[in-house]
Amino acid sequence: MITEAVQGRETYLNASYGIKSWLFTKDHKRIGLLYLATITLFFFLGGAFATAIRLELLTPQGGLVSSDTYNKLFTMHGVAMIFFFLIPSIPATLGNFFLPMMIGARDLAFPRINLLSWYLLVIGGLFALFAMLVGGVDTGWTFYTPYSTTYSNTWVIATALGIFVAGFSSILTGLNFIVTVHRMRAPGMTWFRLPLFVWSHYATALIQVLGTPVLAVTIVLVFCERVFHIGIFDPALGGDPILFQHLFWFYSHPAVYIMVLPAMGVISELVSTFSRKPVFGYHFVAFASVAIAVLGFLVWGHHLFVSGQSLYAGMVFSFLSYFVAIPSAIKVFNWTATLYKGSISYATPMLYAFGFVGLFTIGGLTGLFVACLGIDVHVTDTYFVVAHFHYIMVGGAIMAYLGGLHYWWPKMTGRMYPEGWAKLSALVIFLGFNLTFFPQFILGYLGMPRRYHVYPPEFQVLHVLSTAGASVLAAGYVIPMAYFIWSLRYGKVASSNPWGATGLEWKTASPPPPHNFDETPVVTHEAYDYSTVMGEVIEVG
Amino acid sequence: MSEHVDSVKTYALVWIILLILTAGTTAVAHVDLGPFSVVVALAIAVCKMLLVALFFMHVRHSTRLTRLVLVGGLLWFFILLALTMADIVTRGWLGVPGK
Amino acid sequence: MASEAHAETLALREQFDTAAQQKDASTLGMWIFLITEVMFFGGLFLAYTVYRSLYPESFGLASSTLNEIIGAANTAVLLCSSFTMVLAVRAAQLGQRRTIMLFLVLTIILGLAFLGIKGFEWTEKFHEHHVPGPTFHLEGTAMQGQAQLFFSLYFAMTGLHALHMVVGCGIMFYLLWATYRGRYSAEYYTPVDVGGLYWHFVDIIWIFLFPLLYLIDRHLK
Amino acid sequence: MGTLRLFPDQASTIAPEVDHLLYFLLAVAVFFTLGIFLSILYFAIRYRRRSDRELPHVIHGGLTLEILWSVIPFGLTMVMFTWGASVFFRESRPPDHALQIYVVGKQWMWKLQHMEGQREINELHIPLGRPVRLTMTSEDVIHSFYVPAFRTKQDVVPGRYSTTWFQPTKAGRYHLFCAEYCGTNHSRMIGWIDVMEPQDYQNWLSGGAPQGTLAESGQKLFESLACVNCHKADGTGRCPSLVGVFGNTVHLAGGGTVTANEEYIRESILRPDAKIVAGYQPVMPTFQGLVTEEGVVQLIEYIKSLGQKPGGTGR
Repeated sequence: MITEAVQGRETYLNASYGIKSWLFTKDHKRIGLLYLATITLFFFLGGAFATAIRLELLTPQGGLVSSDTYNKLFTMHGVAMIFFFLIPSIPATLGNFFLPMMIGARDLAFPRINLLSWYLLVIGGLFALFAMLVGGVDTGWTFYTPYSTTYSNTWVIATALGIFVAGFSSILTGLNFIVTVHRMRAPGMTWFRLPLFVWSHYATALIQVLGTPVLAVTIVLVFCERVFHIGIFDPALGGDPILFQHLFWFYSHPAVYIMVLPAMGVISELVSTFSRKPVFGYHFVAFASVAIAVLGFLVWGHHLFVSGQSLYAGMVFSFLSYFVAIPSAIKVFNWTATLYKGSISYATPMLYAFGFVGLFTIGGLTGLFVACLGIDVHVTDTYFVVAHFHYIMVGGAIMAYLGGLHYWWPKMTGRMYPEGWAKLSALVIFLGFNLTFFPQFILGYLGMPRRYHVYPPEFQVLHVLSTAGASVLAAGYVIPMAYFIWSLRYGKVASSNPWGATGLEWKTASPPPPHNFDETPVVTHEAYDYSTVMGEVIEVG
Repeated sequence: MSEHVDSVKTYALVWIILLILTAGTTAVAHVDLGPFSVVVALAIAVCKMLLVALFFMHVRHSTRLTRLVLVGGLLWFFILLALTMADIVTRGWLGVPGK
Repeated sequence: MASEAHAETLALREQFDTAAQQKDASTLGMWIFLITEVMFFGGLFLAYTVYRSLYPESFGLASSTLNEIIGAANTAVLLCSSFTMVLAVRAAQLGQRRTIMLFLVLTIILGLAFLGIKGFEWTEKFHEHHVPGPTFHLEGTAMQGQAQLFFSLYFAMTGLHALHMVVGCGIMFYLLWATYRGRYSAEYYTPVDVGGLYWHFVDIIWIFLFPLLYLIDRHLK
Repeated sequence: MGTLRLFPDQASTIAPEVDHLLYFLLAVAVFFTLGIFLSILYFAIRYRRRSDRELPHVIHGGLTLEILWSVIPFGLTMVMFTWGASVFFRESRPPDHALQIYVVGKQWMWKLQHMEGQREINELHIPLGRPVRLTMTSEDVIHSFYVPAFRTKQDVVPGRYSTTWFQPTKAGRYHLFCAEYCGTNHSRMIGWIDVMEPQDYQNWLSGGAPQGTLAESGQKLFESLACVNCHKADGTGRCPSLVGVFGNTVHLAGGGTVTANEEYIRESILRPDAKIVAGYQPVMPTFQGLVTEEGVVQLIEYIKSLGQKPGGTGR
């Protein structure tokens, strides 16, 4: 297959053969591909749940599945997508593959821990899959107490254990990235020569390391409460169910930034490469990543405005939430400004980047609505919130993930994807996405609560539009799956630098040799210096 | 790479101070200091932590990065604590509902 | 000298350029891991703080049923184990193989002693019906739920701490075996150093658990 | 298929305030969205790559621009925060003369009680133009009382009372939803708010056949549960007299005081030993499981009525 294209040269793909050479590999590139396969499985699983949800919501009476089944569907959609797809998505695949290459390292600092973290994700995923197969779980991905601890009679513990184990996978990935960025940079690769992809992954790793343990201990407490009934979250025994919400959101709000910060890193690379200019305001974009990671920990209480949290805490959290808007806005403005007087190519990754910037802008701006106390009282727990976070996670994170996958596909496989099909699917995804989720903003402001199996008939028109959009979106996701597999055998052989990009990962062969570089690169230029990769040039701008 | 090898005497001294502090905190717990009981107990615990970290964990010879990691970790715990307690403590402030 | 250089190359993993880089990376990795542990226990410390501030009387009463002399003695045992651990690391810095092993054995003995005392305390709780569950009962209060919360947190915190001690003892056994096999020298002893960091950290957690669980509000008794 | 609607009813005093805030945020959002979309579109066309050998001039950035596009959005967000917080503050503070309604949520229904004794399930009748205060609790999991037409939502948490209020401005029937996921029939935990002209409301009140007011039901319960044997009105019983307790400061055994509010009385019924009144022994058994949340509400109203001065109008 791939190896035919590179016959005679040793690559990480043909350095060894057999299933064992993959299952026991310590090569960050192979582990990245193992992750890619795993999370793709969970993506389509979560997508199947989403399809069932959207089909059910075609009619207000809820005839397709029972209420219990519906509740399990949206719970398992959330669990599969968030904990087993979005959290690992970009960092564990593209990050794993390219972060060491971008800083000129032969591997991550702890390759065996890297492999262990993949196994942990798989074990956690098996727990979750087991729970889904034997009966499912119906608590919502938020596991609010006391429903999850006392009232639900579904497979809460198996699912929670799965998330617990997968959490350690995330922690170890973060730990590995932090140490790698600190200790493994090639000679001359100073902090301010790092590609912005690396900065954003560094910021992500901080969140993974600082936030995930709190989720882990929360799961331990839920476990104890459910099994031994110790009263920690049970009001009848003096416990406070809202304490659970604090602990849960202390992780789960920053977790949104675990999903979107790496996406921002990908977009910085794409915008720069395909306008052939350094990212406007490099330092601001770099520091904005760290600022988002830090500020992201100060705002979790905005999920609790109507929970019974004190009025004053609500005000503090609302105030702090607005601070996160600033670094996010800085990034969007800087990406847009990068286009100014650039040489803009319409290659597929750039189309995804355009899509990301637009959809992330909408997602971010609607974030201002839900951070606003007066409005959040009305829209929280409605489809407005559902639409808002899908604009961030699907419109943001998944668009960037697909953009990055197209961008680095030639490097990972040595093959080009088919450009025409790719452009078509990018367009289909963009249109399908907006048709699916834009009506949900209106639904939400109208008052349609989330997690409703049956709903009043006046909401039906918008639900039908949304379902129509979802079917377009689903088609949009299947096309790339098909042509990526096709390209492994039939794709055009890729050169080492098909885009004229500047990162160190493009300075080695496609696909790269087992140790990334034939000799350790020495960095003498800042990131995104396009004069270094071009021969004869026409100056513009 | 220059490794600091501390003397056994230094370690022994730190160890003895730690044992004295343990005895001290246990003894002082029986004295009614009002709200300061908690403060004293935690202050002694912090001192013990600093001794263990600085001497036994070699933080006093370590890089700025290691210290930053340590301080950052504690700071994050205080963020969790402070903002959650901001809710718990102020819940009663609005008084009897409707009054 | 040549054999030492050889030992160093053997211990150097392929992704690193120098031994110093490898040691720095391992140490930093362990520190970051310890920070995740701070946040992990942090959730429990938060729950403790919240419920203590809500139910100070019940927590004071429940806390004063613990035996603070045993608690203090166990603290001393753990501090002694940290002392022997740091001496083991010192011996490793100086490349004294037999001394490393001596102090590792002492550390393991003290660690197991701590666990033994802890186990004795837990058994007592069973006899006194202080274990959360249907049989839970604390004399002198009708607020059984609040008192049970204290003991729930007591068992969660000391239990997780003990689990870390068990893992710590496992690490010590591994280090002992590896030292015996002559893996470490004055040039390469990172695992001993990093294992020591872990051991001291578990000690620090206990340094906070002891006053919070055993001592606070004891004067009210 | 229902008719397509794009905007919810506006039926409370707070609804237009929330909507005005929404219009402001929408204006900001549309401005920036269009700005970004149009800039991208313009740049993408204007600076499209014409030859593969193009190398644009390097532009590193501009401090002035960075400051501008940090400071201006920050100013706008602070307006949003202040405005939103002030609306929220008004939403959180019920006025003094509000009509009191008690709400108990349970899987999967809303149980509502009027002061006059009317009890409703999944339907609430209220008069137009009068502020209504809801005191809410749950018998099981967390629910959330949500009336989109009023822009009001408040979680209903077991083990405590939460409060919200609204003042209807338009007669009609409005959706009541449970907005916090609460199990199998979460989406069927819905109902209606009937806002009636004051006269109609009076007719409705007198049309029902309640077994006495809430306080009277509470008194019956107080007697049938034998509370009266210990809590003697003249204070000679084994337990403190409850006359005039509500709203006043109670001195507790072991020092400390507490204000006798709904929360305190509820706790004293369900967990009697949590706070002991100074001078008394903890002899009261718990009534957890013996009295429902609705019963607790009736007892609270009875105790409140004991606190009223003769001829007074309540608080």
